[in-house]
Amino acid sequence: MDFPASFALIAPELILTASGLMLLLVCAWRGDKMARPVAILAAAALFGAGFMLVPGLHFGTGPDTYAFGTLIKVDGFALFAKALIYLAAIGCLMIAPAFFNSEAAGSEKGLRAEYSVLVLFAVLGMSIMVSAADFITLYLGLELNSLAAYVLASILRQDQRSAEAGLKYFVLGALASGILLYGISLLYGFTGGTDFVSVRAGLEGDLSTGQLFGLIFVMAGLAFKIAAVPFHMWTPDVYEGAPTPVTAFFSTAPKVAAVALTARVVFEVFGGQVLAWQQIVMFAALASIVFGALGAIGQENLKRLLAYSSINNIGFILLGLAVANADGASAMLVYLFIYVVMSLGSFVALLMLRSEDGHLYETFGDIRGLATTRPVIAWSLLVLMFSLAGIPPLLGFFSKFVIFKATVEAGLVAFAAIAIAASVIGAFYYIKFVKVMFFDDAVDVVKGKSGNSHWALLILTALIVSPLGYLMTQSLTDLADKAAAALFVAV
Amino acid sequence: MDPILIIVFAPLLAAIIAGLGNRMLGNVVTKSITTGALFLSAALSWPIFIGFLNGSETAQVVPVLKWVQSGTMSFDWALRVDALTAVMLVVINTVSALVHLYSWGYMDEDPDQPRFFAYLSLFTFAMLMLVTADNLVQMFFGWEGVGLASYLLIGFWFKKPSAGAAAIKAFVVNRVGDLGFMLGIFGTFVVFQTTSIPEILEAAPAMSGSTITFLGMRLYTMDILCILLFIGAMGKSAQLGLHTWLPDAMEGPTPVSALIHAATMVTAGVFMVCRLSPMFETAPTALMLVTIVGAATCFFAATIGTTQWDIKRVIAYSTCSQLGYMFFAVGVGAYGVAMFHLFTHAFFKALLFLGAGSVIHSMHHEQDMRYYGGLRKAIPLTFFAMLMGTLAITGLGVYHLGFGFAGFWSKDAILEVAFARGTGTGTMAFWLGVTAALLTSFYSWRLMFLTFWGKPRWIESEHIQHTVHKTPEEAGEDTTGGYHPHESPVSMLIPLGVLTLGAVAAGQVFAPSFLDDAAFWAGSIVYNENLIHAMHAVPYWVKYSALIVMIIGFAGAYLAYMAKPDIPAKFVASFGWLHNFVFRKWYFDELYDAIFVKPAFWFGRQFWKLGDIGTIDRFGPNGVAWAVERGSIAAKSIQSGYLYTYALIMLLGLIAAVTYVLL
Amino acid sequence: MTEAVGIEHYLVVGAILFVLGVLGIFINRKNVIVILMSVELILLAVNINLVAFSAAKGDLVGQIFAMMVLTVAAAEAAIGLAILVIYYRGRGTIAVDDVNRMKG
Amino acid sequence: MIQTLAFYLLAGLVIASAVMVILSRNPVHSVLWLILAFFNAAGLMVLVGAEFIAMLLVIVYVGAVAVLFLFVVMMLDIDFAAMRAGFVKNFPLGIAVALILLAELGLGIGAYGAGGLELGASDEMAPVRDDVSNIASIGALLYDDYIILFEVAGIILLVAMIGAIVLTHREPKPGARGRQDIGKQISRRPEEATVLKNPEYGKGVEL
Amino acid sequence: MDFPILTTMMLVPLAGAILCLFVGNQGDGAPARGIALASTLATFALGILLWVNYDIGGAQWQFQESYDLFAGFSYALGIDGISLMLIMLSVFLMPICILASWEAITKRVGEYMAAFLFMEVLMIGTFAAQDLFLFYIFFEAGLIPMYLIIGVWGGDNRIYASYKFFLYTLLGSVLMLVAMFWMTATAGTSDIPTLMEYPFPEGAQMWLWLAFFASFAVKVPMWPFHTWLPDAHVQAPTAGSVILAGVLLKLGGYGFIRFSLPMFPEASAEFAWLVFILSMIAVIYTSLVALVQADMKKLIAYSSVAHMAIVTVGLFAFNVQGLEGAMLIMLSHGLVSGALFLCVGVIYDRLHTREIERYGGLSINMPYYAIFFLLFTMASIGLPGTSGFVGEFLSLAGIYQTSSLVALICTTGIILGAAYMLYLYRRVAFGAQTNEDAAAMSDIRPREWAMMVPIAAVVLWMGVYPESFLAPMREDIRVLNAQIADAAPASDAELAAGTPRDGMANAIEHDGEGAH
Repeated sequence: MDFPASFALIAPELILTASGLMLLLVCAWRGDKMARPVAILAAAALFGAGFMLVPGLHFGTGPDTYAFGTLIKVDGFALFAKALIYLAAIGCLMIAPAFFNSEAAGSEKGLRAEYSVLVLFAVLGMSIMVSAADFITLYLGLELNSLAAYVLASILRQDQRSAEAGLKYFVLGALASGILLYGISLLYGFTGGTDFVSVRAGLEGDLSTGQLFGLIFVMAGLAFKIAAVPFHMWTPDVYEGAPTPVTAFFSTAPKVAAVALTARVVFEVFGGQVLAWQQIVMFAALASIVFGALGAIGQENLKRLLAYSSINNIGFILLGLAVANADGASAMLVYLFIYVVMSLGSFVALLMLRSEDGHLYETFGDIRGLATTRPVIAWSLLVLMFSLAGIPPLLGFFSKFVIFKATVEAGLVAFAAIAIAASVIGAFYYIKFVKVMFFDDAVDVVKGKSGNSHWALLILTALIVSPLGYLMTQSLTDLADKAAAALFVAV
Repeated sequence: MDPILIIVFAPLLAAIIAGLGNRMLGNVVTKSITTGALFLSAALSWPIFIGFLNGSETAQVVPVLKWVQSGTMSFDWALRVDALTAVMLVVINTVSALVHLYSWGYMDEDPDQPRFFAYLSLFTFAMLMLVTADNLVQMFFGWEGVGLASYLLIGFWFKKPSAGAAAIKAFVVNRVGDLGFMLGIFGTFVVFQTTSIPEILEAAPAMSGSTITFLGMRLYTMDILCILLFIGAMGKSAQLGLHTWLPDAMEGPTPVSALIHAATMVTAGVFMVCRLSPMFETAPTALMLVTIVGAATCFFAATIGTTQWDIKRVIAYSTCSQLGYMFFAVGVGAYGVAMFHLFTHAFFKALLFLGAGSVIHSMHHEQDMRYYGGLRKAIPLTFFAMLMGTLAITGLGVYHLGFGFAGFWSKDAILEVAFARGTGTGTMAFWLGVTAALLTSFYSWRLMFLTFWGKPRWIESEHIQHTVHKTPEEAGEDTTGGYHPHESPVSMLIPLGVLTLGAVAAGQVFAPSFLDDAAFWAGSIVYNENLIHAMHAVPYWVKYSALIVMIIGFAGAYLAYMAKPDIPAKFVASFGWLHNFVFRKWYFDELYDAIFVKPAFWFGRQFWKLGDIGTIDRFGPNGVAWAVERGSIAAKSIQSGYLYTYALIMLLGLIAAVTYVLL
Repeated sequence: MTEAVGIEHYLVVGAILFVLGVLGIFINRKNVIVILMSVELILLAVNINLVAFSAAKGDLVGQIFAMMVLTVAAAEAAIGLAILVIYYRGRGTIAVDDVNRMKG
Repeated sequence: MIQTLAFYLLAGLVIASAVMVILSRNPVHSVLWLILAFFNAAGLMVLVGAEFIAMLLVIVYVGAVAVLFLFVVMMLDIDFAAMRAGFVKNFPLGIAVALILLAELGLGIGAYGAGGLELGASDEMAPVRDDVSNIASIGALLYDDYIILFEVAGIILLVAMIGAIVLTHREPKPGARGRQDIGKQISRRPEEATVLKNPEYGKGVEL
Repeated sequence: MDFPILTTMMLVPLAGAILCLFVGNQGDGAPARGIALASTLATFALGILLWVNYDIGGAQWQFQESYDLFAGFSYALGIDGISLMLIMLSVFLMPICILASWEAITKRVGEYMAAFLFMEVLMIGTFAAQDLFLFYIFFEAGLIPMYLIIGVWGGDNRIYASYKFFLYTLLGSVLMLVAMFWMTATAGTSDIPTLMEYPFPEGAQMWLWLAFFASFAVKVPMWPFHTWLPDAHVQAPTAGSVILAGVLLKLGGYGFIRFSLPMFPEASAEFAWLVFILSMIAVIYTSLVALVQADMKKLIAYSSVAHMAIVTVGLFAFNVQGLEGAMLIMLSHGLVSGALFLCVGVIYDRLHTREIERYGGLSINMPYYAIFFLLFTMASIGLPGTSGFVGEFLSLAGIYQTSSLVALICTTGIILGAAYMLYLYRRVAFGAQTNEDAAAMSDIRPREWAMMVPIAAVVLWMGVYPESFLAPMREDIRVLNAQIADAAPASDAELAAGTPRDGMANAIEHDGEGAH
C-alpha cells in the first residue's frame, strides 16, 4: 500500500482532522472565550481543505483514485460533493456566532467553542462518507457525522425543543443505522466482502433473497439520512427544534453528503441491479414530493416549513436517482448545489428575522408585510422562495430542469409528469411566503440589525439563484457531468 | 375626383367634424356642415340617377383602399355605381338631406344637436357604403354601420330607459339577422372562393343544382346560401319573426324614424336581395321562402297597425307591412317592381313620418292619437301633406285613367305581378297583399280621422297638461285645455313639401323606367321580361282589386271613427281576444321574452352560479385545494410527534419495500 | 463451525434479536432508556450476523467490522445517554409519551 | 453435540433476555437482562471461533456500556412507581409488523433448514489462517489494512467524548465553590491566610 | 440592423425595472413613474424601429441572435411576422399601462413599476424566444410579476385570485415542460425553428399535444379552464387587467400557433374537435354568464373568454383565413379588452367601485368618455370598421370551411356579444343619472386622453386597413398553413356538382294571354 499517495489523496480530511484536534485543544485550554476565533479558524480550515480540492476539480483526478486499498475512493464525484459540503459548512459557521450570542439562544447565550469543532468533525465524517469505497468506511463516516449532528441538534441544553430534537434525531438515527448495518451485514454475508467492488461483483446475475434484503435494508438506512419518505419523519421535528444555524447546517452539508453517499452506493454498488430498486426509488421520490408538500401546507413555523420543503426537494433529487444513469447523477449534483444555495439563503434570511432585542422570529405571523418594513430581506426571500418553487427565471427552475430533463430522456415520462404535477402543490406554500411578506399588512416587528456576514450570505445566495445564476450553469453542469461520470467509470 | 367619392365621403367627413367638434363648434356650425354635405351628396346623386335613366351612365367601380387579403379571400374598399345603386343613391341622399333640414326645426330645442346631426350623417355614410358595395363584406360593413347609427339614434334620448332598451333590441335583433348574413357570406366564399358580388353573380347560375353539406344536411347550395343571406335581410328589413325591433325603434326622434326606419335602412334587405337577384334566381326554394315571409309580414304587420294608438307605431307597422310587399315582389321574381315600391315608399313613408313628426312637434311630443283630434285646422299644411301621404300609401289611382299616387303604381304592380306569377305562393301572396291593402287603407284613414278630424281631445294628454298646467277636471268642457297647436317652422315644412311632391308624382313619373325598361336596369338586377308582360296582362279585377279594397278600408275607417265612434269599443267588447291578440302584436314580444331573453338571463345565472362557481370551481381549483388541504391535515396528523409512531412508519416503509421486492 | 449448527441458526438468532430491538423501540412507552437498550440489541444482532458470516466464510473482515460496530455502539450509547440526561434535566421525565412537544 | 447443545442454550438465553429487556417494567432490570444477553451473545461468538470479538463484547458492553446505562438509570433518579406501564395503542399493529418482518427475514436468509443458503464467496482479502490466532490476525489486519478506519473509530470516540461533555458538563454557578487551584494553594503563605488579632477581654473577636 | 435589437428591447425595461426597485417610493413615486414611462416609451420606439426594419416577405426568421450562455438550452432570439405583431402589441400597451397606473397606484410605486417593466421584458422574451426552454422560462416567469401585481395592488379578494391565477397556470404549464423535454430528447435540439419542421411520430404527437394543450388552454383560457380569469381580472389593478387581457392571454394563442399546430399537425387535426367543442361551449356559456354580471370587470373578463374561443376555433380551422383571423382577433382583443379595462379603470379611479349599478347616465357628464367607451364596446362587438371585425370575420370564415356547425354556434357570439356589451353600455352610459356621485364625475383628463386616443386610433386603423398588420404575417401563415394542410381535418362543406335546375327560378312562359 502506498501510504504517501493515500495520504495525499485524503489531504483535505487530514487538514480537517488536524485542525479539529488543535482547535479542540484551544477549546479545552481557553474555553468559550475563544469561541469566535475558533469558529473563524474552523472556517479557515474548511476553506483550506476546500482549496485542496481545487486541482482535482479543475484538472480532473489522477488515474488512481483509491486510497488505503479499497477503503477510500477520491474520485471526481467525491471532490464535487466535498467542495459543496465545505462551502455549505463555511456558510453555516459564518452565521452561527450571531445566533448563539444573541437572545435567540435563550438562557444559554454565548457560542460554545466546541460548536465549531463538532462541525469540523461532522464535516470530516461527511468527507469520509462521500469518498467511502467500502461499507466499513461508509459506516464509520456516517456515524462520525451523525454523532456530531446529534450533539449539535441538542446543543442548546436548556432549550427543551433542542433537547427533544436531539433525542428524536438520536433514537431514529440509531434505528436507521441499525437497519443500514443489518443490511450491510447481509450484503457482506451474501457477497464477496465489504468493499463496493466485491459487493457489486457479488450482486451480479439473479439476486438471492438475502442479497435483495441487504440491498433494501441498506437503501432504507440511506433513505433515513436523506430524509426520504417514509424515513422522513424525524426531519420536521429536528429542524424545528434544533437551533437555527444547526438546522441550516442540517439542511445543507449533511444533505449533500447523504445524497452523494446514496448516489454512490446506489450507482456503484447496486448499479447492476437497477430493476430491483428503481421502482422503489420512484415511489419514494413521488411520496417525498407529495408528503413534503402536503406537510408544509398549513405550517406556521417557518423552520418546520423549510423542513418539509427539504423533504419535498429530496423527492426531486430522488428522481435523478431513479433515472439510474450518468445524466441523472449529474442532475442530482446540479440540483444539490442549487438546493444548498437556496436552503442556506433561506435560513440566513430566517436568522435575520430578529427583534430589536435579538429574539428570533420564526412564524408566518411575524413576517407579515415584511416587504414594506425590510424590503431587502423580503425581496431576497421572494427570490429564494420562487426559486425553491422552481419558477423560472430563477435558478431553482434550472435544478428542476436538469432533473426532469434527465428523467424524461431516460424514458420515464409518466413518472416525470406525475412528479411535476405534484410539484405544483409545493408551489402553494412557497408563494404563501410571498403572500405573507408582500400582500399582508405589516406587523413591523422585525427590527433587529444583522451582521455583515448575514447580509453578505443573503445577498450572495439571492444573486446566485437570481437569473444571473444561469450564467454559471455551463460550468456547473460541466463539473457535475465530470463528477457524475466518475460514478459510472467502473462499470 | 369621382363624384361618387364625394357623395359617399362628404357625409362621413361631416359626421366626424360634427361629432368631434360637438359643443366646440356649436349647433349652427355643425348643423350647417352636415346638412350642407348631405345636400351636396343629394345634388350629385340626381345626375347619376338621371344618367342611368337616359342611358348615358354605365356601371363603374371606383376603388378606394385595400382592405383585407387573407389567402384566397380578398376584399377591398370600393364604390360600385350602377342603376340599382343610383336608385338607392337618390333615395338615400334626398331623404337624408330633407331629414337633415327637417331636423333643424324638429330638434331645435334639443341640447345635443351636434351629436344628432353627426349620427344622421354617419348613418347616411354607412347606408351609402352599403349600397355602393362591390363585395359582400363591404355591404356587411354598411349593413352594420347603419345598424350602429340606428342604435345610436334610437338611443339618442338615452336618459329614457325605454330608449336604451329599444336601441339594444334593435341592434341585437338585427344581429340575429346578421348571423345569417355572415354565414351566408362564409358559405358564398366557400362555394365561389370570392366575395366580389359581380364574380359571384356571374358564377351563380353554374352552381344551380349543386349540393353542399350544411349542419350535416345535404342541401341545394344556392338555396341554403340565399336563405342565409335572406335571414340577414329579414333582420334589417324587420320581416316577420325579426320585426320586433322596428316598432320599438320609434323611441328615436321622428326624423330618424323617417330616414332610417322608413325610407332607407329598413329597405336594405330588399336592396340586398335585388342586388343578389341572379343568385336568388337560381334558388327556387329560397325565393319561395322570401315570398311567404314577405306576404306574411305584409298581412301580419297590417293587422297590428289597425289597433295601435301611438301615431308613430302605426306608421312603423305600416312600414313593416310595406316591406312585406317588397319582399314578396322579390320572391316572385319582380325585382324591378320591388325596387320601384322601395323608391316610392321612401317618399310617401318619409312624408308620413315627417308629417307625424310635425304633428307631434305641434302637440308637444304627445304621440297618442287618442289625445289628438281636429288638428286639420290648426296645422293645415301638415294636414295636407299627411293627406297626400295617406293617399299615396293607400294607393289611390285608377288604372284606366293612367293616374294614381305613388303607391298606386308600385303597390298595384306588386299585387299584379304576384298574381301573374301563377304559382301557389304567388297567388297566396296576392290575396294576403290584397287583404293587407284593405287593412292599410283602414289604419291609414283611421290615423287621419283620429288625428285631423273630430274634436280636440288633448287635455287628457299628460304632455299637454304639463304645458298648460291644467288637469282635465279644471279644463272642463274645453277639451283643448287652452292649448293651441301651431304649425311647424319652415325648415320642417319644406321637406314636407318636397316629399309631398314625391308622394304624388314619383309613381307617375318613374313607373315606365322602373317597371318596363330593362335597359334602365342594365343588368344590375334580374329583369324578367316575361313576368312583366304577364303582369300587364292580368285580368282587370286584379288591377282594380287594390282600389276596391282601398275604398272599403276607407269606408270602414270612416264608419268606425267618424260616423259611429262607438263601433271600435263594441268590437273590442265582443272580440276581446282577437283585439288583444292583435293589439299585443300577436304576442311576439312576450314570446321572445319568454323563450329567449328570460332563459338567456336564467341560463347565464345558472352557468355562473351552478356552472362556474358550483361545478368548475368547486370540483376544479377549489376542490383540488380542498383535497390538498385534507391531505395536508392527514399528513400532519401522521406526524404525531411520538417516537414510536415514527419508528413504526419507518418500519412499515421497510416492510413495504421488502414485501414489494419479494413479490 | 459444526455441521449441526449451521450459519442459518446464527442468522435466525440475529434476525430475532433485530426484530426484538426494533419492537423495543416502538412498543415501549415507559422509558426512553429502554429504547436506547433496544438500539444496543439491534447492534448486537448485527454483530452476531457479522461474526457468523465471518466465521462461515472464513473471512476476518466481518470481525473487523463487528469491532468497529462495537466501538460505535459505545460512542452512540454515550451520546444517547448524554442527550437523555439533558432532556431529563429540562423536562423532568423520560417517558416516551412525553416526547412530543413538536409535531404536526 | 456439545456445541449444538451450547448453541441452543445460549441462543435461547440471548433471546429470552432480549425479550425481558424490552418487557421488564423496571429499567434496572432491563439493564441487567441486557448484560445477560451480551454474555450469552459472547458465548455464541466463542462458539464460532471469534474469541476476540466475544471478549470485546463482554469488556466493552458489560464493562462500559451497561454500566453506563445503570449509572444513568440510577442518576436520573426516576420514580419507577410512577412509570407508566403498558404499551402503545397500536401495539397489535406493531407486533404484527414485527412478526411479518421476522417471517420475511427468515425467508430472506434462505429457506431456513432447507440448507439452500448460498453465501457469497469471500474475496480473499482477509482469509482466516489456521496458523495464526484470531486475535493476532485481527491485530495484523487492524493495524495494517484497516489502520485508517481504526483512526476514524478513534475520532468517533473522541467526538462522543466531546459530545457527552459538551452536553452534560455544567459550568459551576457563580457563587458556588470554585475550582481548586493547586498552584495557588501551595504557594500560599501564612501571612496571607492568618490575621493576628488581639482581642480585648470579654468582647470577642471582631472580624 | 447591426445591433441586437431584441436584446436591447429587453434590456431597456430591465434596466428601468432595476432602477425603479432602487428608487422605490421616493418622492411619492414620481421618479419611479418617470423612469417607467421613459423606459416603456423607449422600448416602444425600439419596437417601431423593429417593425420598420422588418423585411416583409424576407427571411422567415429575422433579427436572430444566439449566444451559448446556458447549459441545456441557448439564448436564441429571433422573430417572424407573428412574433413581431405580438411584440408590437406588448410594447404598445406598456406605456399606456404605466399611464393608467399614474395616479391609481400610490403605494410602493417603485416595486409596482418594476413589476410591470419585468413583465414587459418577459413578454418580449416569450414572443422572441427561439429556444424551447428559453420560451418556457419567459412564458412561466410572467407568473411572478403578475402574482405580485394582483396580490399587492389588487382588490379585496386579491389573495384568492392571485393564488388561483398562479397555481392554475403553473399546473397547466408544467406538463408542457415534460413534453418539451421529450421533444428535445427525440429531436435532439431545442431550437424552435428546427422543431417546427421536425416530424414527430403520430402516436407521440397526441400526448405532446395534450401536454401543450394543458398549458395553453389554461392560458387562453378555454372553457372549462377559464375560472381563474374573472377572479384575476377583477382583483388586478387596472393596468394589470390590461396586460393580462391584452398580452398574457395571447400567450396561449401564440403557443398554439407556434407549437401545437406546426409541431403536431396530425394531433392538432385529431383534437381539433375537442377544441371546437370547448370553444363552442365557451362562446355560448361565457357570453351568457357575462350577460348577468354585475361587476364591470368580470363582465369584460368573461367576454374575453368568449372572444378567445373564436381565436381557438380560427386556429384549428386549418386554413389561412382561420389562422390570420385568429391572429387579428388576438391583436384586436389585446387592444380592445385592454381599452375596455382602461375605461373601467377611468371611472373606478373616480368612484372606486366596479359595480355597474353604481353608474348610469355617464354620457351626460362624461361625453368624451362615453364616446371612447362606445367605440371600444363596438370594437368588442366586432363592428365592421373596427379591429374586432376583421379578425372575427376571417376566423369565422375560416372555421366555416371546416365545419358549418361550429361556425353557426360560434357566430352566435356576435349576437350574444352585442347583447352583453350593449347591456353594459346601456347601464353605464345610458339612462338617468341615478347616482349623485357618479353624476359628479369629471370627464376624461389629458392623461386619460393620452391613454385612449392611441388605442382608438389603432383600433380604427386595424379595422379599416388591416393590411398593415396582415402583411408581416402573411408569409409565415402561408408557410404554416402549407405545413399543416396535409393533416387538415375533412371539411364538411363538400360541394357536389349537380345538374342545373331548370333555368331561372322565376322563368315564366310567355303565353301572350291578356296582353295589352
